[in-house]
Amino acid sequence: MAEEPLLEVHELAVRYGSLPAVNWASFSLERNRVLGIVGESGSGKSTLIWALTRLLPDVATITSGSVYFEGQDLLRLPPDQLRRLRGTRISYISQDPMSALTPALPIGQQMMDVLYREPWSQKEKWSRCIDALDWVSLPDPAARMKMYPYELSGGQRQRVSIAMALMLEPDLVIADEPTTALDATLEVEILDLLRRLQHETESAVIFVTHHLGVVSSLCDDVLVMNHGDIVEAGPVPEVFANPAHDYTRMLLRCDPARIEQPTRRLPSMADDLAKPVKIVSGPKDRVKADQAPVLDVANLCVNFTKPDMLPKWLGGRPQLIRAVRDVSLSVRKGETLALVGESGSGKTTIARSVLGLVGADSGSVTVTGRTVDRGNSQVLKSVRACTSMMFQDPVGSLSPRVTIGEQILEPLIVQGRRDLDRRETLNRLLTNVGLPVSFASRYPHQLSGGQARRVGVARALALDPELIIADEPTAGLDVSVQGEVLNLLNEIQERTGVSILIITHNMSVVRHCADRVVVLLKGEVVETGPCARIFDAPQHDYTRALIAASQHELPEFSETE
Amino acid sequence: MFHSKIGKLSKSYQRAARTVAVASCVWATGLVGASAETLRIAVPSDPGYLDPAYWGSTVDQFLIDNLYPRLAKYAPGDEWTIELDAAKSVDLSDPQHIKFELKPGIMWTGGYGELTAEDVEFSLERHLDPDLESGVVTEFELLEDVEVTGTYTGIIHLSEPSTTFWTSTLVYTSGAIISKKAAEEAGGYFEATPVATTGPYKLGTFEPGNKLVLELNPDWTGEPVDFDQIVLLPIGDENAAELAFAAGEIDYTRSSAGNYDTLVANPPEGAVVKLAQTIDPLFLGISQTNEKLSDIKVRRAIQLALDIPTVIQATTSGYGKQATGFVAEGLVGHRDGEALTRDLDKARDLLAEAGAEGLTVRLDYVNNTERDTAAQIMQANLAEAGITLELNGQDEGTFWSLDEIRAADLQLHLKAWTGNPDGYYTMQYFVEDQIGYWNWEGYASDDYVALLHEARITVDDTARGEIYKKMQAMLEDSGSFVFVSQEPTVILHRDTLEPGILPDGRPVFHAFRKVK
Amino acid sequence: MSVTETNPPAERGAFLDGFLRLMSDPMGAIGVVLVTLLVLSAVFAGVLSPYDPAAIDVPSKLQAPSWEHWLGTDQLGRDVLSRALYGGQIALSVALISTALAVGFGVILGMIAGFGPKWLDNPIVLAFDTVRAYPVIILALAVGPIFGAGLNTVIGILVVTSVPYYGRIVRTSVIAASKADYVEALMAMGMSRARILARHILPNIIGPILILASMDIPVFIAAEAGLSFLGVGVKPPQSSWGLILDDGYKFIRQTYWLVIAGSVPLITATLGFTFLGEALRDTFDPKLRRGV
Amino acid sequence: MLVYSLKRIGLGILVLILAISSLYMLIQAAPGDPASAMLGPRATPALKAAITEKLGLDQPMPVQVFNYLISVLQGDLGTDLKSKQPVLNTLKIHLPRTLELLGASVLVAALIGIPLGSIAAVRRNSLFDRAIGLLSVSVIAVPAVIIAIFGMLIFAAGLGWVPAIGAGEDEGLLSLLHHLILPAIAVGIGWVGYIARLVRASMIEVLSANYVRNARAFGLPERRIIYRYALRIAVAPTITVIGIGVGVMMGSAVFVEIVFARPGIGKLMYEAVLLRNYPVSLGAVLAASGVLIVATTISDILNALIDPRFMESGE
Repeated sequence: MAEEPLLEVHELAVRYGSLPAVNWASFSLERNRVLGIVGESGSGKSTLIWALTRLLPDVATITSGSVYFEGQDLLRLPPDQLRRLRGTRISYISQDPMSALTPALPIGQQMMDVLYREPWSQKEKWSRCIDALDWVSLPDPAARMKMYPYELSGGQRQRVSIAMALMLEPDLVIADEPTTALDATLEVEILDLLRRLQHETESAVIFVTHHLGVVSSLCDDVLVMNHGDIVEAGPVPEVFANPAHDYTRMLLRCDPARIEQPTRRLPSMADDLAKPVKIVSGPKDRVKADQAPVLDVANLCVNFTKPDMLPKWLGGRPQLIRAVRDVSLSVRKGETLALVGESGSGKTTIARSVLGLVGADSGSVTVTGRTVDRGNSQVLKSVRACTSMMFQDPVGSLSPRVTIGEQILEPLIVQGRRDLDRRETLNRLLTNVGLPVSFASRYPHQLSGGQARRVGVARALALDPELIIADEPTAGLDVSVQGEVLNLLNEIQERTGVSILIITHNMSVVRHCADRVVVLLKGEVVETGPCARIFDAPQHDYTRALIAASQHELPEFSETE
Repeated sequence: MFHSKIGKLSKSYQRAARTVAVASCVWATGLVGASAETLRIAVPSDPGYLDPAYWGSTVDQFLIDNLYPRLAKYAPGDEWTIELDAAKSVDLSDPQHIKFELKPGIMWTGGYGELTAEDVEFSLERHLDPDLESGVVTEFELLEDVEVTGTYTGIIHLSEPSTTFWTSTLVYTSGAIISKKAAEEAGGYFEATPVATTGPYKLGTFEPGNKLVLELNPDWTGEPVDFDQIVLLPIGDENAAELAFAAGEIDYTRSSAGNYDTLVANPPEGAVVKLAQTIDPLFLGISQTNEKLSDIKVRRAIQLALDIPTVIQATTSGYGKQATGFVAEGLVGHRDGEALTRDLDKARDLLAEAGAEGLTVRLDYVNNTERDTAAQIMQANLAEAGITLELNGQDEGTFWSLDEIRAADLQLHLKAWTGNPDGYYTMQYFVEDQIGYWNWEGYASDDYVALLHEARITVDDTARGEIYKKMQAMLEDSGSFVFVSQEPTVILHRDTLEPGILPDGRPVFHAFRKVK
Repeated sequence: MSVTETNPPAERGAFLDGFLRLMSDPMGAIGVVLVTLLVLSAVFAGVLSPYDPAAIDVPSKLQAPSWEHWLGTDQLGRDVLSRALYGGQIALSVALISTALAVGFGVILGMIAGFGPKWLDNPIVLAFDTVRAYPVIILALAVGPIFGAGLNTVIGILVVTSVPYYGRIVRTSVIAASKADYVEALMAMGMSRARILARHILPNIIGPILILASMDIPVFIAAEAGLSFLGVGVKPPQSSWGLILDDGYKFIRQTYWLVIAGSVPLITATLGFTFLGEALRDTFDPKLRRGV
Repeated sequence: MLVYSLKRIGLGILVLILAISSLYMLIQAAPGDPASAMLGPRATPALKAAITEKLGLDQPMPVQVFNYLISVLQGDLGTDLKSKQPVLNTLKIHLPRTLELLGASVLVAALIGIPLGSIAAVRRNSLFDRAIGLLSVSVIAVPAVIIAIFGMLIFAAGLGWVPAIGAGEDEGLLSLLHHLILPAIAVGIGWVGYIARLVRASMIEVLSANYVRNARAFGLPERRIIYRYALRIAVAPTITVIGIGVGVMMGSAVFVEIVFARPGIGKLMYEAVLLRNYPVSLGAVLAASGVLIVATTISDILNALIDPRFMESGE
C-alpha cells in the first residue's frame, strides 16, 4: 500500500443543533476496498457518510474536521468544484429506494440527468443508460427507461439507483443501508450484485449497515459506531475474531444469527460479558401434542380483487390476486409455530383471517374448536376473546392520542369485562412485560421501539389468551432489542402455556423460538417441519435461500461475467 | 293604468339594484371616445314591449313616444303643452267626435309607404279587439270607432263626450299610431321589435343588458337633428348613473334629488345640474282587503303615525314636497295645503280603540336605495306608535307581479306610478273590478265610481278639477292611501348639449340640441 | 434524514404552554389582541355604542366623523360607530355559528363516508362535489331570494357550501387513519367501528380540522359582509358591516367615510382571525402547511 | 393516464348534470311563478296559463328537469324573459368577460405568487421570507369587495389612472387590458398570497426530500434541481388550489363586476336573480359551475401529468 489513501477523514464532528451526532471521527480508505460501517440506529453512521460530501440537512452543522479525497479537502472545496466530483468520482446509494428517485420523472430521464456533463450525444447517453440497467440485470431495460419509479418494485428501484450510482464508474461509492428496506433473499441478491459491480469497477465502497452479517460477507474493513463515536476499526476478520471493544463484543454476541445453537434466552446488552451465552431449551413438557390444536387452518384460500381504473360496466378488468392458496397448518397448545415468508407471501393474510379480519374464500379456520365465520359475530367475539394479535409496527399499532394504560385495557373493555380492578390488572400487565408502572400515563410517541413492542405484548396478554399471533415482532428493532423481545415471548409462553404463531422473514429469529416452521412462498406452503430439521436439512431451495440470507452467506461469486 | 304603474314599475326598476344599475354603465364604457355625433342617455332598463298595446316600462314609453307618430304630443319644455305631431289639424270643438287631418308625406320606415287615416283607424281600434288583449284597453273604453273620411282625414267617435280621452290617451303614449300594413304583415302581434316607425330616428342594434342604438332614419324628411346616433344605456340606479356620468360615460341622465346638494356643491366636470319636478305620484297603499287592516281606525292610525316630511327630507334632501293627492301641483285638480300631518297620540288612541295594540304588518317595496331609506324611516315611525313594521324589500319582478296568492296577502305597499297631466289617468283604476289587478288597496265605493264617470264627461277644467279634489279626499279618508310626494328628480347633462325633455324630465330624443 | 415535528400530546396543562407558544409568535400575538378586542367590542356593543344604532336623525345625515359621531353618520343620520359595533355582533355570531355547524356536519358526513357503510361513500362524495360545483357567492345569489334575505339564509348558505369542504378533508383523513395499524389492531380486538371512530380516530383528526376551521372564520365574516352588501344578507334595522359598506358604496359620490367605516372593522376582523388561525396552525400543526 | 382523464371528465359531466338539476328545482321553488315575472303586471290568468304551458312549467318536476337538461344539450338555454332574446346569446356576451377576468386574475396570482413563494423557500427564514409571509397572509385576509371599492375610489375615481367602469370590449385589446388591470388585481391579489405561501411550503418540503439530496449527490446543478426536480412537484398543490380557487375567485368576480360595472356572469347572475329572470340565472349558474368544473377537472389532470402518483391519491 505505497500509494496514498483515496479518502482520509480527520477529526470529523457533526452536531444537530446542540446535540452531537458524530464525534471527531477519523478513518481512511484505500482504493478498491470495501469499508463497512456498523452501528445501531442513532449511532450517527448515516450522518457521518452524508457529511463527507456536505449533503447534510440544514439543521446539521459540521463543527470540525477535514475530509481529504485525493488530497483535496471536500469540506473546504468551493461548491461548484465539489459538485464536479459528485456523481462522477463520488456517488451515493441511499437507503429507501422509493424516495431516492423523483416520482415526477421517468427513470430514463433521471439517469440521463446524471450524464449531463458527459460529452456524448443524447442518443448515446440513452443507450448507455439502457446498458447500465442491463448491467444491474434489470429485465427489459429499454422499456423500464420510460417507466416512472412507482411502476417498479422496491428491488428494481434499488437496482436503478445502483445503476445510476455506478454507471460512471466512480472512485468512491457510498451506500447508506441499501438493503435494509428489502426482503432477505432480495437483500442477498442486491449485495451479490454490489459485490460483483465493485469487482468490475474496482471502486472503493463505504457500506453502512446495522447488520454484522452483511459486513462479514461483503466488507474488507469495518468501523463500529456507537453514539457518534467510532469505537472500533480494523480489517473484518480481525475485528470479528477478537473484538477489542465491549460494545463490539456485545453486538456480536447479541446477534441471533451468530448463535448456532437454539436457545430460548438470547443474550441482551444488559447481561455480563464475562459469562458465556447460556443455552436454554425450556421445559420439556411445554408442547402438549396430545391435546386438540389451539389453531387449525385447513385448506385456506384467500383471494383479493384489485379493481381496475375503469368500473366493470365500462369494461374494466379487476384482477384477481390469490393471496393464500390452500394453506393448512395447526398450532398445538403451548407451541410456537413460525410462519416464515417474505412480503407478499400471504403470511399476514393468514393471520388476519384467523381473527376474521378477512374472509376465507374456501377452507376453514378453527380456533379452540370454534370455526371462524365473519358472519357470526358471537363466534368472532369468543375467538377474539382468546386470541390476541401483535402487529408489525410497534408504535404504529398503538393509537397515538390515547394513553398506554387505557390502550392496554382496551381489549377487556371490548370484551365487556369492566368488572375487574383496572389499576391492579394494569400494573400486573406492565410488570409482566418489564415496564415501569408509571408508563401507564404515557403516550405512544414517548416510547422507544422496544418499549412500544412491550406495550403491544402487554395488550396482547390482557385477555390471557390461548393464542398470540405475533406479526414480525422483531422487525425494525436493533439486534440487542430483538433478543429481549424474543426472550419475553418465550418466558410468557413458559409461564402461561400460551400458543404462539410467530410471523417473520428472519430465520435467525425463528431458530431461537419456534418449535415448528411453515415456509410460505407466494401464498403456498413449500415446506413445513420441526425447527431443528428445517435448519439442518432444508428441503426446498427457497428455505435454503432464506437460511442463507439470514446468515448473509453470499453465493460464491465467479469472475466470468 | 297598469301600464302607468308598470311605467312606474320600470322607473323603480331603474333603481332596482345598484348592480343592475352600475352594471349597466358597462356599455357606457364601451362607448368612451365614440364620435361627438353620438348622444349617450342612461335609461332605467332594457325595453320590453315596443307595441303601444303592451308597453310597460319607462323605456318602452320613451321609445314608443319617440319612434311612433301621434296626432299630437306633449312638447318638451318646462310647461305641459300639447303640440301637433302627425296631424296637420285637429278639431276638438266636439268632445265626442274628434276630427283630424294628417300631414301628407310622412313615410313609414321599411318601405311601408305613407302614413294615412287608415293607419290611425287601425292603431286605435285594434285596442278594442279582445284577441289582442291590449294592455291599455281601459283607456279606450269610450272609443266607438274611427271613421276614415279621406286618405288623410278622419273622425274619432266616442260613446260619450270626453276631454280626458284627448289629454290622457290620444296625445299620450297609448295614442301612438302604427303602420297597418306592417302590423298586419307581422300578424298584428309584435313584441320587442317595432314594425315600421316614423321620425328622425329608427331602431338600430339592440344588445340586451348592454345597449340599444337609435340611428338616423334616411326616409325622414322633417327638420334635421343634431345627433346622428343615440345610444340608450340601461343603468338601474341613479347613484350608478351619476357615477357613470361623472366617469364621462353618458351625456344625459336623471338622478336622485337626494343627491342634488352634493351635485351642486361638487358637480362632475362639464356637467349641468337641474332639478325637475315630476308628476309621478309616490304613495303608500294600505290594503283594506287584508283582515289586519280591515278596520278603518287601524288604517287611519297608520296614516297619522307616519312622518312623511322626514321621509321626503331623507330621500330628496327636502326638494320634494309632501303630496296632497295624485294630482301634482299646478295641474287640474290639485288639492292645496291639505297634506296629512303626524299625530302620534291620536294614532295610539285609534289603535287602542280598534284593540290593535302590538300590531305587526308588512311593507312591500322595491328594494333600492331611495325606497329602502323611506321604508326604514316608516319602520321607525310606526315603531313609535307601537306597530311593528316588517320590511319586505323585493326585487322588481316579485314586487310588481301580482298572482292570486300575493293579491290576497297584500298589506302595506310603497309604490310610484308614472303620472299624466290629467289626474283622471291615475284615478280611474281604484274601482271594484280592478281589485286583484291594479287596485291593490282594495278600495271600492259607488260614490267614487259616480264621480269618476262625471269627471270623464266634464269638459270644463275647473269643474273637473273640483271633482278630482273630491275623489282624492275620498281616497285619503278611506285610510287606504298615504300620498307621499310627486317625486322630484335631478337632471344631469353635459354642458355641450341642450336636452329636449318633458317637464318631468323624460327625454324627447329629436329635441336634443348641441350647444353651438 | 429530514426532521419533521409531530403533534404534541393532548395532555392537560399543555393548554397554557400552547398559549404561551402562540403568543411568542408575533403573528399569533397580533391575532390574539385583535380578536380579543373584536370579541369584547361585540359583547359589550350595548355599553360601548354612544347611540341607538337604529336611531334616525335625518337632518344630520351623511356627516363626516366628528366628536359627536366618531365614524360619522349614514344616509339616515344614524351613528355609524354604533352600527359598526352592533355589526360586529352579527359578523361574529354568523361566523361562529356557521363554523360550528359546518364542522359538525362535515365531520359527521365525512366520517360516515370514510368509515361508514361502503355504499354510502360514493353518494356522499358525489353530493359534496355537486355542492362544490357551485361558486359560493353565485349560489347564494340564486338561493338567497328564494329563502328571503336574513341571518338564517346567510348562515344556511355558508354552512351548506362549506360542509363538503370539511366533509372531504375528514373523509380523506379518516380513510388514511383507518388504514393505520392501530385501527387494524383495534378491529382485531373486535372493537365496534363506532367506538373506534369516536374514541381513537376522531381525536387524531379533529385537531387539524379545528385549526382549519379557525382559519375559515375570517372567510365567513367576509362572506356575511359580502352577502349583506349584495342585499341577500342581513336586513335593516339590523346592522352589518356589509350593509354599511353597501351604503358607503351607494353614496360614494357623497362621502367616502361610510366605505371606510364599513371596511376598517371588517379588515380588522379578517386580519385578526387569519393571523390567529395561521399562528395556531404553525404552532400546533406544522404538517397542515401543505394543505389548504 | 387517458383512462384517468376520461374518468375524471365523466365525473365532471355527471356533477354538472346534478348541479344543474338541483339548481333548476331550487329556482323553481322561488316565490311567484316565472309566468307572471315574464308577463309582469299585465299577466291575465289566460296569458299566464299560455306561458306556463309554453315553458312546460305545468309538467311534473322530473319531466321539467329532464326537458331542461335536454334543451341545454341542444344549446338551448331558454329565452331571456326580459329581453326576449335567447339566453345563450346573453351568455355569449358575458361569459368571455368573466373568463378574461378570471384568466387575468389567475395569471396575476401565479406570476407573482409562484416566484415569491420559491424565493421565500430557497431563502428560508431570511427577512425577505418573513416579509412575504406576513404580506401574503394579510392580502389573503382582505375581502375582494373592499379591495375593489378602494381600488375604484383611489385609482379610478381619484387618480383616474384606470377606467372606473366597464370592460372596454368595443375598443380593441389595449382598452380591454386597461379595463382589466384593476379588477384582475382585486380578484387576484388574495391569491398571490395563497399561492406564495403554498409554493413556499411545498417547496421547502420537497427541497428536504430524499431524491433532492440524491440529485445533489449526483452533482446536478442547483438550478436544474430546483426547476426540474423540486418546483415541478411543488407547484402540483398550487394547481389544485387554483382549480378549486376558481370558485372563490368567481365569488370575488361577482363583487368586482358589480363595483366596476363589468359585464360578466356575476353581474348577469345578480340582475337575473333580482328580476327572477330564471332562465338567465339558471344559464348563468350553469356557465359558472361549468367553468368551475372544467377548471377542477383540468387541474386534476394536470396534476396527474406532473406527478403520476396523483392518479391513485387524487380521488
